[in-house]
Amino acid sequence: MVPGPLGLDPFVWLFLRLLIAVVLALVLILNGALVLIYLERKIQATMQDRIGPYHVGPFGLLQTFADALKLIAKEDFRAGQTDTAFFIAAPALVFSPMLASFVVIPFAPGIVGADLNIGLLYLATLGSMGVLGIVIAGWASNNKYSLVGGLRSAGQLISYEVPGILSLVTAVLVVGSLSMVRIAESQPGPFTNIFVIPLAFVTYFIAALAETNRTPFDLPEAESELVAGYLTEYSGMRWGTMLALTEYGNVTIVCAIMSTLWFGGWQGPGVDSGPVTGPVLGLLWFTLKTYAFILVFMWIRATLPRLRIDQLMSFCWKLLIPLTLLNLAVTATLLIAFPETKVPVAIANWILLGAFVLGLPLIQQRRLRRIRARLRERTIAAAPAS
Amino acid sequence: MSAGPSERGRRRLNTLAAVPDYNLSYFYVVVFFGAGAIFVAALLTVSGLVQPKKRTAEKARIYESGEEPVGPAWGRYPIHFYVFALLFVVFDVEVIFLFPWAVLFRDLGWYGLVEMGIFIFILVAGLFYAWRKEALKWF
Amino acid sequence: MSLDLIEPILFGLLALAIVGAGLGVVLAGRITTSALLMAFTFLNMAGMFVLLGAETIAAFQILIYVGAITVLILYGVMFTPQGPRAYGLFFQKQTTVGAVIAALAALPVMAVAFAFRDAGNVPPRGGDLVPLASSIFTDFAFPFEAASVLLLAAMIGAIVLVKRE
Amino acid sequence: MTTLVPLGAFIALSAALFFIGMAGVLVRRNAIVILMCVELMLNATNLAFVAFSRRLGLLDERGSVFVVFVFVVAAAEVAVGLAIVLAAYRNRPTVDVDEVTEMKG
Repeated sequence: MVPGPLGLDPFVWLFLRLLIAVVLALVLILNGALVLIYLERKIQATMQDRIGPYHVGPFGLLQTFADALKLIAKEDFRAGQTDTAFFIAAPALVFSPMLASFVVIPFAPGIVGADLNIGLLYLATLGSMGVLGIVIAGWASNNKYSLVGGLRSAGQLISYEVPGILSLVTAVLVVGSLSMVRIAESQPGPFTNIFVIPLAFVTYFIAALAETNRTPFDLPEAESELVAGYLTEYSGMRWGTMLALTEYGNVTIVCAIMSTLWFGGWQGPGVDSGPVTGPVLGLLWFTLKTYAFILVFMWIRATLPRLRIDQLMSFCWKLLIPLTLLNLAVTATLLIAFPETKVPVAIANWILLGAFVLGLPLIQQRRLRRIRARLRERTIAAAPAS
Repeated sequence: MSAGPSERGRRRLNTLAAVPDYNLSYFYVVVFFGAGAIFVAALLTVSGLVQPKKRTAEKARIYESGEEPVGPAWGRYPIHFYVFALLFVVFDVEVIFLFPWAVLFRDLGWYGLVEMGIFIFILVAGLFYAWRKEALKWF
Repeated sequence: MSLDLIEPILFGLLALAIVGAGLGVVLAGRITTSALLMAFTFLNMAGMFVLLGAETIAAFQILIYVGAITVLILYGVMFTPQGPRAYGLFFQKQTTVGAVIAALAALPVMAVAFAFRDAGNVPPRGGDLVPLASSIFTDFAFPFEAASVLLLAAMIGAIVLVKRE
Repeated sequence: MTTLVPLGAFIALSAALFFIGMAGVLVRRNAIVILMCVELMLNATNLAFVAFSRRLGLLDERGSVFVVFVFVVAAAEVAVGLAIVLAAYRNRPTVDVDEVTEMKG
């Protein structure tokens, strides 16, 4: 056991540290949700040429706080025909794995809940647990919208988990370790993993958008077609826990994973400067990187329309998964062929990324032409009858 | 994975004391899980204490955009959803082989690469079969 | 005060949860309760693997059993709705015979189980990913390839069964 | 040093779960619950494998390798088993194993 700081007894320090970690994680989630919802509304407003919240507090800063108070004071009734045990268990089932993901995130040099050997595998595992809560929520509500939302959501989440994990494995190939701390430490220079495997980053980014139910993949809660999907029957604070806290918590986690795996996490100028300034600067870099990704998520929400469910599934299974598998194979082959240098991997990855970005419109054009041709044939065939 | 942390990393471990022990690390995980459940329960309890409770027959009904709900939702659904779950399970099993391989693949070299290549090729053949059979269509 | 007894205590709690939830799976009247309790059993079993020092196996256990198989079974439950039925109808005609056979078989095995003793040299906890990988990809290369063929067979078989018109 | 749980306790727990699963397979008539119980039995054997592998010191990691293959088999078994249940359900809307008798000669 390690003696604590300030000469604390190791045994006391052990529990104190655990308590601090749990409280910090909870504060981070609550605070994150409050700040992120405010940011989201302000950014959406700016992009749509509106003002956004401005009544409560200066610049409307206290708006989400007021919303949270309202949610707590709101009645969360439960319809009579719901499946009681499932309905109550679902919010905890989606919240707990999300909270537990924070254990392995390295926030700064030396600041991590627990540096598990299998950190990345652990994160992938917890990501797969979230599906269960959503399916159960959809099933428990005994509502047709909820059930269809739950089924769709399960289909989407489990499908996009595959390319997400495959991209993570590609990053592991380059780094050679599953420990999040080791991964962050392995990218000291300005040449982080993003320069080596950019395609894996792009595929993970797409999968992460889908995993966190963000636009353009927010079908499970599509307000305009499914009311609110699996959330229809949830109201008051039950809804607040399931949607607001969990969604923004998950967004924070995938953005933290991205910044750790591809952008060096807390790495940045000055993290070696001293025992106090080092961690502080590290925390600053980490926060900046993570929030940059979150802002991109919000920008995407303001820009892209929602996909249709069949487009969503075929994009995943027919394009994303073959592409990530190809990327994995190419990366592994080149890493074994040239064990000394990462330059060939980087070149191959940039070429593949270029092919993906340029090829996507071409594939889309061909598909559209085929669909239009089929439609024309059908109208010609139907014309004589009318 | 047996190599210790780097010199720089070790210095940091001494400053802020990461959890050194295997058992303690997972103790943290368990506590975080429990804390999540307790936090949700506490939040809902607090909310339950301050919220109004006026139950009416209308509120107790399932919300389906104002229409009267017809029967329970637990009816028969088309089973092509199942194909995606099935494919996912197969690729999930692939993942449990990929993770150990990714950590060790430098030492395994070409031998391991060919092994994994064959494995993935066979699974991709299955994916291709599903594609041909139009099982990847979502109606 | 120290953490000496934490392992036996955790073992006791996990064992209680596993046996209780396992019995719940068998005895629960609602199939959804059975499914949820099954997932709970798997989760606790992962805790048991962690206690044994096999963290990788524990992660795989959650990834496969909780993340994949439980979802598959929930899909199965959703696609085969049953009308309201009496609780008793969920059990077979030979319930007593089956229970007695299981109990009779269990007793001697449970008695023998406690006879196993540790070998003394307990390996260090955790870090089992690398030895696992080196075993799979060297000594067990053939079963590994056979596994892919098994998965392919399962995939094709299930698609044929489901897609049949 | 923490007190170790004896190997026998793990094996006994594994046996207990195995027989609970076996009782479930013998007793229940809902096909999906029977599949769940088979999964419980497989999981019980996994516990025994891991316990022997970690504590007996004879097999190093090979017991754990076996567990990985059990995962593969379990996934394949559930996938095909549920597909059969769903296909049978389509012919006749029941998951009662006593009522599904079409395969009888």
